[in-house]
Amino acid sequence: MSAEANIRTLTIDEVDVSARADQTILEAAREHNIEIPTLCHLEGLSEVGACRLCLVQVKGARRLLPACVTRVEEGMEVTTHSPRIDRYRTMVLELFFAERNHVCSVCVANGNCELQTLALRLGMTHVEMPYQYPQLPVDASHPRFTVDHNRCVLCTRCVRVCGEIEGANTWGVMGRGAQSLVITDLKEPWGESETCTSCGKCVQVCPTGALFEKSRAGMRAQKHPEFLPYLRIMREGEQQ
Amino acid sequence: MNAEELQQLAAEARDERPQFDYEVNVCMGTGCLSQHSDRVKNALEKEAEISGRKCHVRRTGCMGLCAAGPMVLVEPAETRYGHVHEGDAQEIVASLGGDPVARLDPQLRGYFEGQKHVVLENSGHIDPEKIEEYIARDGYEALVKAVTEMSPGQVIEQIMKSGLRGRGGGGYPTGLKWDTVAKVKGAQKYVICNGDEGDPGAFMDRSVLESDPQRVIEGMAIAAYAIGAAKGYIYVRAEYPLAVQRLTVALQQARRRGLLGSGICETTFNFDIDIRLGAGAFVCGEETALIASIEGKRGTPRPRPPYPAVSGLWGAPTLINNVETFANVAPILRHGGEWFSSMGTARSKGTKVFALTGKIQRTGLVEVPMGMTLRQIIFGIGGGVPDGRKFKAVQTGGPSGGCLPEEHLDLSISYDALISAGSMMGSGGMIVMDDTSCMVSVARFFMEFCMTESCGKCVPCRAGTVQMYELLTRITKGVATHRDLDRLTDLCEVVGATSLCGLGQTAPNPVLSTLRYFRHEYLAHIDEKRCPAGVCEIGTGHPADSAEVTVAGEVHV
Amino acid sequence: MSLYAERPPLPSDDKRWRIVNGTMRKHGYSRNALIETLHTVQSSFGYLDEPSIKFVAKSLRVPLSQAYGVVTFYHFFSLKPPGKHTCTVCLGTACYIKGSDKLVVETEKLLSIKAGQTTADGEVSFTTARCVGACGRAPVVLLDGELSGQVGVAELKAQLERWVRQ
Amino acid sequence: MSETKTLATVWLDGCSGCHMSLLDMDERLIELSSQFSLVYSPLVDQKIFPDHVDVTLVEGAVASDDDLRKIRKIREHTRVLVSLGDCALTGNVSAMRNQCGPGPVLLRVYSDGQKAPSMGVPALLDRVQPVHEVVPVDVFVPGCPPSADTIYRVLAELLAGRVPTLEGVAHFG
Repeated sequence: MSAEANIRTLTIDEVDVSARADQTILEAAREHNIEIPTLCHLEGLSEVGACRLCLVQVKGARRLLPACVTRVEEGMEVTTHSPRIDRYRTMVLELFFAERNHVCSVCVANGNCELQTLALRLGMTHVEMPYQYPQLPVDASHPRFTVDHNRCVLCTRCVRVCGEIEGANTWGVMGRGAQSLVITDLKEPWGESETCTSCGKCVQVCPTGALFEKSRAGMRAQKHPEFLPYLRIMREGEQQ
Repeated sequence: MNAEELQQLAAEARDERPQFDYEVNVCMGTGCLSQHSDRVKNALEKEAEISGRKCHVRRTGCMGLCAAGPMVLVEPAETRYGHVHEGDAQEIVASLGGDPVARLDPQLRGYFEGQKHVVLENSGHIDPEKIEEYIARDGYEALVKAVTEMSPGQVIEQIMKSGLRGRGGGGYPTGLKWDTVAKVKGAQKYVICNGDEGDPGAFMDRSVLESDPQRVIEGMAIAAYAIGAAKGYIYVRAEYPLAVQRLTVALQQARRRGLLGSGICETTFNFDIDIRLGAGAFVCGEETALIASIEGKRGTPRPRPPYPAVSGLWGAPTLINNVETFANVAPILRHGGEWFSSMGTARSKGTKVFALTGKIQRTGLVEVPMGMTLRQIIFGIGGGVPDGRKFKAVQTGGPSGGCLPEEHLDLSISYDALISAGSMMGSGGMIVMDDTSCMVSVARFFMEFCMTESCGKCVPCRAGTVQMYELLTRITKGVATHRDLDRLTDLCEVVGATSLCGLGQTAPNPVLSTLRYFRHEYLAHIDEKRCPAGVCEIGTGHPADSAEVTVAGEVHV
Repeated sequence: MSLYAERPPLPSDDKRWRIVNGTMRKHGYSRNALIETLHTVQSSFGYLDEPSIKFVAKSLRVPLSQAYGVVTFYHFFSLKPPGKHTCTVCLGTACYIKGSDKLVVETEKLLSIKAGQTTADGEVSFTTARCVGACGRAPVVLLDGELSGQVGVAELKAQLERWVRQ
Repeated sequence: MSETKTLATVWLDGCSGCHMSLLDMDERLIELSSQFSLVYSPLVDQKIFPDHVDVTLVEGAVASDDDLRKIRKIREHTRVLVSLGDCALTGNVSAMRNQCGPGPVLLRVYSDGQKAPSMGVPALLDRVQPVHEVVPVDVFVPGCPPSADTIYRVLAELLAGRVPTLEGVAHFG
């Protein structure tokens, strides 16, 4: 197949854009510096399409589509921002803030939190919905890391990195609906996990203060998920 | 088995019948069994033997009118009895050939007149655990015809012509779905029968599986032939043990007769079916979640596309249809697509089975041609609302549907008419409510359902349903404000527009439809602190008693 | 030492483990058989506990976290042993419209437990169901698995009192 | 130049950090004081909330019955109500007790066998609420505390007769 046959041209926010046929709307947009907010997406991990923040309008589609999993098509007309989409995104973000206990001022991730940053970027100045204040545990049994379920947004990045990159499958999700929790093994204390390799990848990819390194808890520690794509490329290179 | 053998078998099975002058069918579906219809059957058998009459007592599946169980059907006279007890057996046997036992006829006629049985044509007439009886009533004729005389394309053409649409809820054209999967290239393809009947208030799939399981198997086999699949799965709720048992027996019998397995009808067509048990998750009715569940995982949906037709079970092209959809397939091939499309409305063809329940005289299963009005079903077949109460609403479509008021009783039923009225066909639950039902409480009931059944993957559904549930609770408690009502409306819009799968996308429907037709009930709770139906326990109206209530209740924007 | 983890031995001599093992063998110890196997464990033992989940997970080479995720996702699976008797009130729409919510309130009052719990003496477990598909007979209650239709509050109370008194 | 407007600031259940941040405006306070007259504030000696106030900045969440009475009265007499800082906006640290209710909190504080006082101190509400859950709020200023720059910007915009937009400027925490 020739290179041209693999190229699709489309418009994103009325800008002409070309992309490879196997790229998603999100990838095409980011390559052209068009910003679409995301939370569960992380380069280097599989997509789950769960946070719904990257929903965009595609002309002709009956529903809004998640940019992270929707492939580009020839002639596609994509709108990433409109009053309606922006309003939905803000409300979705409010739902995140209201469902658990995101107290930014006393959070270890304050200043380095993707959820907090999204609120700033999307202009969410307050939450219209009542906060739920669920009683959720903090597990500090691991010698180096802590999981604070109060800050968890259930993006499952930790679950994916642990299964897809580290291959340990220590992290999983239990329960369903609002009762869902990320767990290690059979919901055992993290420190007693028989599968955890203590590699810390889950901590680096966590977008909020749900997973953090104990030693840097008070230091507004920045996370470093940038290693992922490189790791992936290197591994794929080894396999070839 | 080839066509000749099938005909021979059918003839043999039919020949058995003249040996008997009378056939007494006893319903042994879940509803009647719970009223000990098994004892009725034993008593009838004993009496028949004592009387020495040529009478065959048969176990059958559901006869439809569960409210009048245990039910008995005497053939050839077509006499139906309801509320039959063991003690009635002697009288029934004695009456054979004479006048029916008048005291056992609870005016059943009105219920069956006006119905048109396609899916339920064998229900109540055959023993579900005897494949011969199914074959005697033209069973497997369609499969044999398809496999030996038709090309896969011709089969799909007939299904397309019939205008059959998915009976599980969405109403996607079945022929189109088959065609898509048939055209996708793939060495391995799968057929899945969705028997995860999760809609509370709907039980037609259970009934079909219990009463006529071979029909579903035949439909699946035809589909497999049409799309080129060799393996199928029936996903059944674990809550339906009788259906699972009868299906297991039916599969064994079909295999033994060579109607499943390899080289079906002496052709190269191979197909077999496994049962997979659901484990109590409504969301598994969603295609991609169901697939995840069959793969042994958490039943969480994933974004579509890719659709299962392209990438389904273990990544292979997969066809998923609901039980009732498959049950329609054999008759369509037997009588032709035109025959099917001659029934129903312009865009909704054939018949539909409804589960008529709630505050209605005659509860049970009905099968009617599409296009019948709600009034004809509820007041004609169902006999209207009992106890001299007033009809208030009918709920269709389960947790994804809506509540329609009296003004819509003359709506003629079709997929599109129900949607434009703010409800849905769904799988066919039809729950009638009278003036003792509070519509805000009903909306709250459905929201609680969606909240606990949400898989938790996407935030609008996971957290949005909780928020909506709490707002509805505040309204039923009489502490809500107009600001709460606005929030509720906003949430309905966002959750509907942004949720990942059908569960979340339709979760607001019961709220939206009740807001549309029964807004006055919401306002009565909010403004007058009063529940018009007298269901909600609203306090004294002095919110100052509790500090929390004070904060929530008094503020007007 | 084998490079691949061997399948774990049966947890005990209990014959029921052989039934469980049979289900897994039937499916070729495939990961896909997780839910089917858990069904077998639950029908054999009445519930799933940690050792049994671990045994199944390791036999099928399913990560522990995923096995636990599956068990807790599906409401049919129970992590606690059931009581001697079980009472399940259907909360499907038809049953709800016919007043099954009152049956729940009365049962909770009489047994002094909430839905999903078992009485302290282990006599009665009380659960609710989403819909058992017997809507024509609403409201419906399952007593020790047996379905009763058109159940009134008095009737249900009488049965529960019989169990409690025993 | 427009005429002088009246400004009030209120301290509900918060740490007073937002007020500290207000004072952090330093010399800009002088500039603003020519256009605003501060008619009610914990920083000035005025015990009664005036009948008409143009702008009121509210710090803190609504945590006691006294807070509730105050905020309702303030809303009635204020034209533009500004929720200042995370406690007013989200409940923040004040609302962390909502996970357990006020009981365990009082028990922890009065653990030496004393009873929690019931006279002369406001009763705690069952639930700490953000201000907008109780009364309508016009402007939301996130931050713990909002920076002096943000507060200045808000006040300057209000003076100019505009509704301040803080998108991309002020964040929670």
